Amino acid sequence: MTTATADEGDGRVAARPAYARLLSFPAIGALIGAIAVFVLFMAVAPPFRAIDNSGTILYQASTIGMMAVPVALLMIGGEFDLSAGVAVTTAALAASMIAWQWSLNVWVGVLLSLVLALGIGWFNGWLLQRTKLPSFLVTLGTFFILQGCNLAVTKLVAGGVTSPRITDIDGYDSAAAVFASDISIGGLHLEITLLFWLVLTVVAAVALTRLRIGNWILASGGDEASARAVGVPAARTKTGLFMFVGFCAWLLGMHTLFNFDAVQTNMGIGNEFIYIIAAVVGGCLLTGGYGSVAGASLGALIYGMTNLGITYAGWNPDWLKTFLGVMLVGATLINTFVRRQAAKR
Amino acid sequence: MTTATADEGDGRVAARPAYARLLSFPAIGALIGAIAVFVLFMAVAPPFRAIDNSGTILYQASTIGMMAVPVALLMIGGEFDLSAGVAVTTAALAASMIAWQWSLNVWVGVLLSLVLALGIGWFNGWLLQRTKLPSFLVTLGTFFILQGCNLAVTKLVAGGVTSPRITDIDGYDSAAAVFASDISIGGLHLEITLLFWLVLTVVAAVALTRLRIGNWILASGGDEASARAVGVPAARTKTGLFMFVGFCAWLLGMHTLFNFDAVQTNMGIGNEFIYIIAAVVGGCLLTGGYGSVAGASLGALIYGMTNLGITYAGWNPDWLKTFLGVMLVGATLINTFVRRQAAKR
Amino acid sequence: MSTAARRPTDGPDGGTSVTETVIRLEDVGKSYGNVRALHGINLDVRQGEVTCVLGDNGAGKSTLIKIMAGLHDYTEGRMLVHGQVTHFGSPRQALDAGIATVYQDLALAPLMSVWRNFFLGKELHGPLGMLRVAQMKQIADSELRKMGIVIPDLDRPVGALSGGQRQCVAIARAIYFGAKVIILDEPTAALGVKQSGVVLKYIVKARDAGLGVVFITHNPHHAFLVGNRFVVLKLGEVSLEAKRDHITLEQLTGEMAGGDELTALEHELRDLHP
Amino acid sequence: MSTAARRPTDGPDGGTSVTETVIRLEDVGKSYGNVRALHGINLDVRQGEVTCVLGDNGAGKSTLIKIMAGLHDYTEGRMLVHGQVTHFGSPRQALDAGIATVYQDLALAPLMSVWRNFFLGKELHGPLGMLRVAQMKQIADSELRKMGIVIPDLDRPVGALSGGQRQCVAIARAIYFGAKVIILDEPTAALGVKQSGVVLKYIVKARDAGLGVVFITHNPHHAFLVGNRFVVLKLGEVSLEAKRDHITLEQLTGEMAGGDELTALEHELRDLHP
Amino acid sequence: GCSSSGGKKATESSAAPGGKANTPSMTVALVTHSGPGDTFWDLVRKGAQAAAAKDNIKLEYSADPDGTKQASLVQAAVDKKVDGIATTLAKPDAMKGAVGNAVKAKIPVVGLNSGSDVYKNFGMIGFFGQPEKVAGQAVGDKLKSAGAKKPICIIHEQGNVGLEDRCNGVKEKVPATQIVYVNGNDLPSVQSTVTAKLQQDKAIDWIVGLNADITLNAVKAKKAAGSSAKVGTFDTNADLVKAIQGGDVEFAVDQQPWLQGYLAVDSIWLYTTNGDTVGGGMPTLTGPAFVDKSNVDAVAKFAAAGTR
Ligand SMILES: Nc1ncnc2c1ncn2[C@@H]1O[C@H](COP(=O)(O)OP(=O)(O)OP(=O)(O)O)[C@@H](O)[C@H]1O
Ligand SMILES: Nc1ncnc2c1ncn2[C@@H]1O[C@H](COP(=O)(O)OP(=O)(O)OP(=O)(O)O)[C@@H](O)[C@H]1O
Ligand SMILES: [Mg+2]
Ligand SMILES: [Mg+2]
Repeated sequence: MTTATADEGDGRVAARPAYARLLSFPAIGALIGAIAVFVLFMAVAPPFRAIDNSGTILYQASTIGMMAVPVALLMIGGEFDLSAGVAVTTAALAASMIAWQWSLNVWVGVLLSLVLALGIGWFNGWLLQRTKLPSFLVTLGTFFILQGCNLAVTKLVAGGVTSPRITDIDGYDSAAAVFASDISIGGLHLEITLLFWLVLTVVAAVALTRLRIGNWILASGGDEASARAVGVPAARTKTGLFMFVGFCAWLLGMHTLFNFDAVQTNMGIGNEFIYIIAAVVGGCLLTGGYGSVAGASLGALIYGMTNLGITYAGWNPDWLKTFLGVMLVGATLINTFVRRQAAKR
Repeated sequence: MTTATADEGDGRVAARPAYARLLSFPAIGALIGAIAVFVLFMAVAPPFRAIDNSGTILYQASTIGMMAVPVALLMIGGEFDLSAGVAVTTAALAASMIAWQWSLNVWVGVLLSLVLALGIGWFNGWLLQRTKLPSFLVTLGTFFILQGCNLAVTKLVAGGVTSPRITDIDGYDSAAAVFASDISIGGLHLEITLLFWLVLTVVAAVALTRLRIGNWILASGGDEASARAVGVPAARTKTGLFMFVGFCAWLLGMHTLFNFDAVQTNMGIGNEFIYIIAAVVGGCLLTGGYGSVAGASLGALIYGMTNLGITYAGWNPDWLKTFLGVMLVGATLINTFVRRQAAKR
Repeated sequence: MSTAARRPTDGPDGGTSVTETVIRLEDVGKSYGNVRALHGINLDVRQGEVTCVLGDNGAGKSTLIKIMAGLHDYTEGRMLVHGQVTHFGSPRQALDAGIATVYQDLALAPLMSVWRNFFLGKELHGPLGMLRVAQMKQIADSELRKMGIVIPDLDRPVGALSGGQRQCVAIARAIYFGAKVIILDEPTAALGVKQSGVVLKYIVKARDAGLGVVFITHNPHHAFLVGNRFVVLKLGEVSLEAKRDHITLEQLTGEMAGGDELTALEHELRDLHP
Repeated sequence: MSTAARRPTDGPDGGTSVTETVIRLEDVGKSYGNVRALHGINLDVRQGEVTCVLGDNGAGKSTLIKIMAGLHDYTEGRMLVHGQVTHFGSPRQALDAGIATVYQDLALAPLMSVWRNFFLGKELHGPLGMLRVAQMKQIADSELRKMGIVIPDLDRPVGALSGGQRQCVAIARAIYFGAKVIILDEPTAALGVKQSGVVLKYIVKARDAGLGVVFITHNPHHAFLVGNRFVVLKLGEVSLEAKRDHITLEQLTGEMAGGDELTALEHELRDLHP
Repeated sequence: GCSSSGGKKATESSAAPGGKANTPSMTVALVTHSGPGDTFWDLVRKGAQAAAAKDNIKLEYSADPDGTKQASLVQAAVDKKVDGIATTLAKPDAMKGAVGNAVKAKIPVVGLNSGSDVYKNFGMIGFFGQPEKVAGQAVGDKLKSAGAKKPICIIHEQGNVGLEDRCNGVKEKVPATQIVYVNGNDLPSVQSTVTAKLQQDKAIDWIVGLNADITLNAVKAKKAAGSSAKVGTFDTNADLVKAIQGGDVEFAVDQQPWLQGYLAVDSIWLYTTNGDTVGGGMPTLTGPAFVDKSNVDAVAKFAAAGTR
């Protein structure tokens, strides 16, 4: 009769093969999904192959990715933010209108807009805690409120539905250099948003996997009651996440403002779902507690590649959405399949 | 020392006061929210008081409510359907194009369209079971695919983005009488959708609370693994719910087609969220397993009253969305507050 | 330490009446990814007998019963139900084969009311599928009362019950709906002395009614009170299998605790005591 | 039946050394809506003592400890912590006051890995909040091994552990991080004989280190092995409070089972036995 | 069963366009700010396709209502090295960069529909369309001369610059004009919102819709509300032409979308094959022209064929 005690170890565990270890990296599924989409378009769309053109794809992916990162973090923390799309426009409108209305230095507008964007995030978090409503509803409220404010305030201040021009206000050039510069390497043209995107991805990924706050985010999303019971400040963690969404919305808003010099009041509506889609395609659970930042960024890349790839391939644009739907589900299936294989090893 | 055994009953339970029993009826919160919105607009908007005008509000509420009912049932069963909005358009387009393309009797198109709508629901359910992806993603895929098909197929068949006219095809009049009739009682003008809405609400409410299938829906949404473990056919239940969404989408699609005689291919996009909003405002949990059909219908009424009430009140339309956001969150807060009070009694 | 044979004896037992084997496992094993939770399990579940499965935490008891309940499929060996090699595709199939299970992690929908949970999947209904609500409430209430549990408001969600009350709902349900085989995964763990006694009594009653019972527990006293046959699992393998006549409570306890550790502990604790 | 006084004695105990009262409950009660789960509870938790709380299912044990742990607020009476009337607003405040709790329903995030759960809320971190992952894994591993639990892959999510293994993670964590008072809600319910022994040993060690321990259990044997003071709850009220010297195991068991029911049951079962 | 009336059999297919140019094949990208399935833009696209078919051009159509994404689509066309680009400038600031890149890459670019005031600064070779505000003012004048006291102007997409400009134009001429926002993707919602507005303010005497579908819906709403307001609209389609004939709608401002698409593509062909610049450095206006009872019959035939 076996007399092995548990102390001697559990002989039932087989060593995991090296490739299984690789597969268990959470973003690997999204990576393989992204590669599949990439290979597909490389095959069918000749302009896709030109390295110079990847700047266009990366630009679109980066503007989605900059928001997909905080939205994914928030989803891992168990909450949604439906106001993420319009908050970008709010930030841009606020910066331009503050500077223009009182003829201030552009930077004053930029900084006050940051305060506003963080304030919106904080407000979302506060309302969530106070009302104990699901964040879907709370941020839906913020979404509508901001949408109305964007339109009404702009009409009041600027008299139209476009933000006033600020190109000739002091500080414009330095702000544009910070938020909307670009470089060309050979024929490859890269916008600064790519840098923002990469930095945000790395910072958020490190925070999630290697910092204490990451542990708190995972726990708050996985089981809020349990997290609170062992002393995790779940409320503050979540408010912090909403404010991070606010910060990224501000950053993207500033880029939009200084890259295009003016913004329309109805921009950004609907983008909140593209961010959520990117996060989910990248493997984040809608129910919270699981996901990866790198995955969300890859989700943004998949979305960007698919969207432009269809154009590059010259497919009938009538079917655009159909292709998009098939590709998204396809990429997610690959992602899920890979993760399941990983779990099986 | 007390020697009471449990068999003698638990002396710790106070009798619930009668009003607490009333309060524990799940839709009561939504009802009070609806009354609050109603009273507000009665106070501020004189045209709101005219009984004749309530037909307009009820019409809007009914077209939302007809879909909010199945969407709520699906949410209680733990799943989303993002394709609910475009499926309405798909049904309408299919019916008109089938009849027109082959010059068939309108009723043939209507019935084949029903088959198609049920098929879409079945497909959603099947894909969900097969891929084991979250329904958010699966139906997002269907959403995009249908959107593309609506446009591309209509262009192929009708050569434009509007469905072909079917007013002079056989059977049009009888179909219009069934799907798009209305009656006037005094000055009050009521569309048949009101009847559809009420019947759907009653049928779904009875099914949820009084039929076996309702038990299965609640269990599948509350804890699918547990439900399966005790032998509930969760997969079939969910597929059935998707098909019910398909059925209601067809019904609303038929009304739209015969009331407006033609539909555009881009109709319905975005409505899926209005349906979800109505369900959530009415007290359905996003995570499934809890909610009420009557609540969802009241949520639709709240949405309709708010949306039109703002117009009746003549408030500055620039702020429309802001008002809408504030009112929705307000109504939901009242709802939640009432339910919490009920739980405390 | 034990004198019992390592394989189940296939012939009829001496002493008890001839019983039919409902479920037979032959060299069954199951892996979760790289974890081999079970390996080489041979086991017979017979009508009119209580088979107790004991073992350390993580020994694989729950995995074993989940295979029999159709929740997981096995990856090695074969399972015979009524003599037929069977792979259950879903718990429904196991239920249809007459195997009812009370899971350790409960299988109740927390937001649903007590009576709805009680009848979940076995609703009483009249014409058109209309639920017989009053009747169902009344049955649920009386069945729970029989176990010594009074839940005053059966419309309360199960999530608001205490841990033990929830356990009782699950057990009462499985027993009420009867079956050929009842599998109970640590039913008494969360229960008080009295409720445990009631459950044990039910087990005996079920056995005497000719059902096969699989009873998983950590409590050798409970096992010894009702078991006909004892299987001890260790690290996913059978380390002891014995009939009641061939083993004493002390041997059973010793086998579970890994020898004399427990007695040593008891002495140790007594010494430590102020 | 019992000879103990119904109220705690306020003066120093004869026999044991003078101990400080950390938590004192005075006529505390708690209602959930129309359910009055607790009423008129008087209880002292002292340093260097194990207070055992026993009682039927639904008697209010978990409710009692949730009040002390800051998870629920009480609705009647008052709670003194270190002599101060206290209402905990959150579990964090209770933790800060030195009260650590192992809940019956666990408080682990199921999708998080074992080591992350072990250190949740008490992460070891270096500069900039960088987690010391290797060190944390190593500590979690060794603490779990001490309890006789070997989890080979600490990166596995807690949800994939067996019921008892999960319980051990929660207990090991509470003990490792120490506190002035440790509250354990049925820690041994899901545990095997050996693991239960280890937990009991830990309880004694914690007591001897001067901590106050509140130990909730259904098992009078376990309670009697380690308890200094026994409180039996019935229908939300204290039905017995006694010091160890004033009570025997038999009395305790009897009180819990509602008199002689248990012995009757045992006889009944024996008679039924084939 | 088969229908004895109506259906496809009863609808004449429009005549195929005539001959085809024998110039070398080229590729032209048409990038608009249309949402999917918009009737107006479908006409623009058909016009462009007609020109493309005639000029031996491969037309690549794409659209996105979001300014930055529309710019990406133009950029993608530049990346693909097409031979010409026609694009709308509804959000000129967003489009500036991408159009600049196209000009830099020596791709001829023409503007259409919106952006008449900026197209030249961007280095485009021509423009075909109707300044929205001017069209709005024209409608305003028409209302004023018809004695309108209290018109409403229905915007079916909140915050859309072009739509706001149209209503602002009306408002400049008739300051009592009120704006009503509706959800343009939901027919019942449009109808009930407009009905509600008419019920709220009985003094409303004119309704201005900004596209044909919305306007037809407003006609229904008018009937439901029992209002006697008159209806005018921007843009036409086959059903709207019938409504003008039937007297439900008084007039439509026609900016000839089919023509916009046709001219935009054709002008690129002319520029490439012959160096012509249509408009001679000035925007070519395709509107505003009014369609009303007096001239509707001339338009009706083409509307039915789907080119007006
Ligand atoms: N959230 C809640 N809402 C309403 N009633 C509750 C809630 N939690 C517990 N109760 C009720 O309060 C009473 C005491 O519950 P408690 O969980 O404290 O019992 P317990 O003594 O821990 O039982 P067990 O031994 O079964 O764990 C029970 O009747 C239970 O149904
Ligand atoms: N879903 C799963 N994925 C991976 N490993 C699992 C899974 N479920 C169980 N295991 C592992 O399989 C082994 C056996 O688990 P099982 O739940 O059968 O134990 P048990 O005997 O029921 O223990 P306990 O008495 O603690 O309930 C354990 O090591 C456990 O960690
Ligand atoms: Mg187990
Ligand atoms: Mg308890």
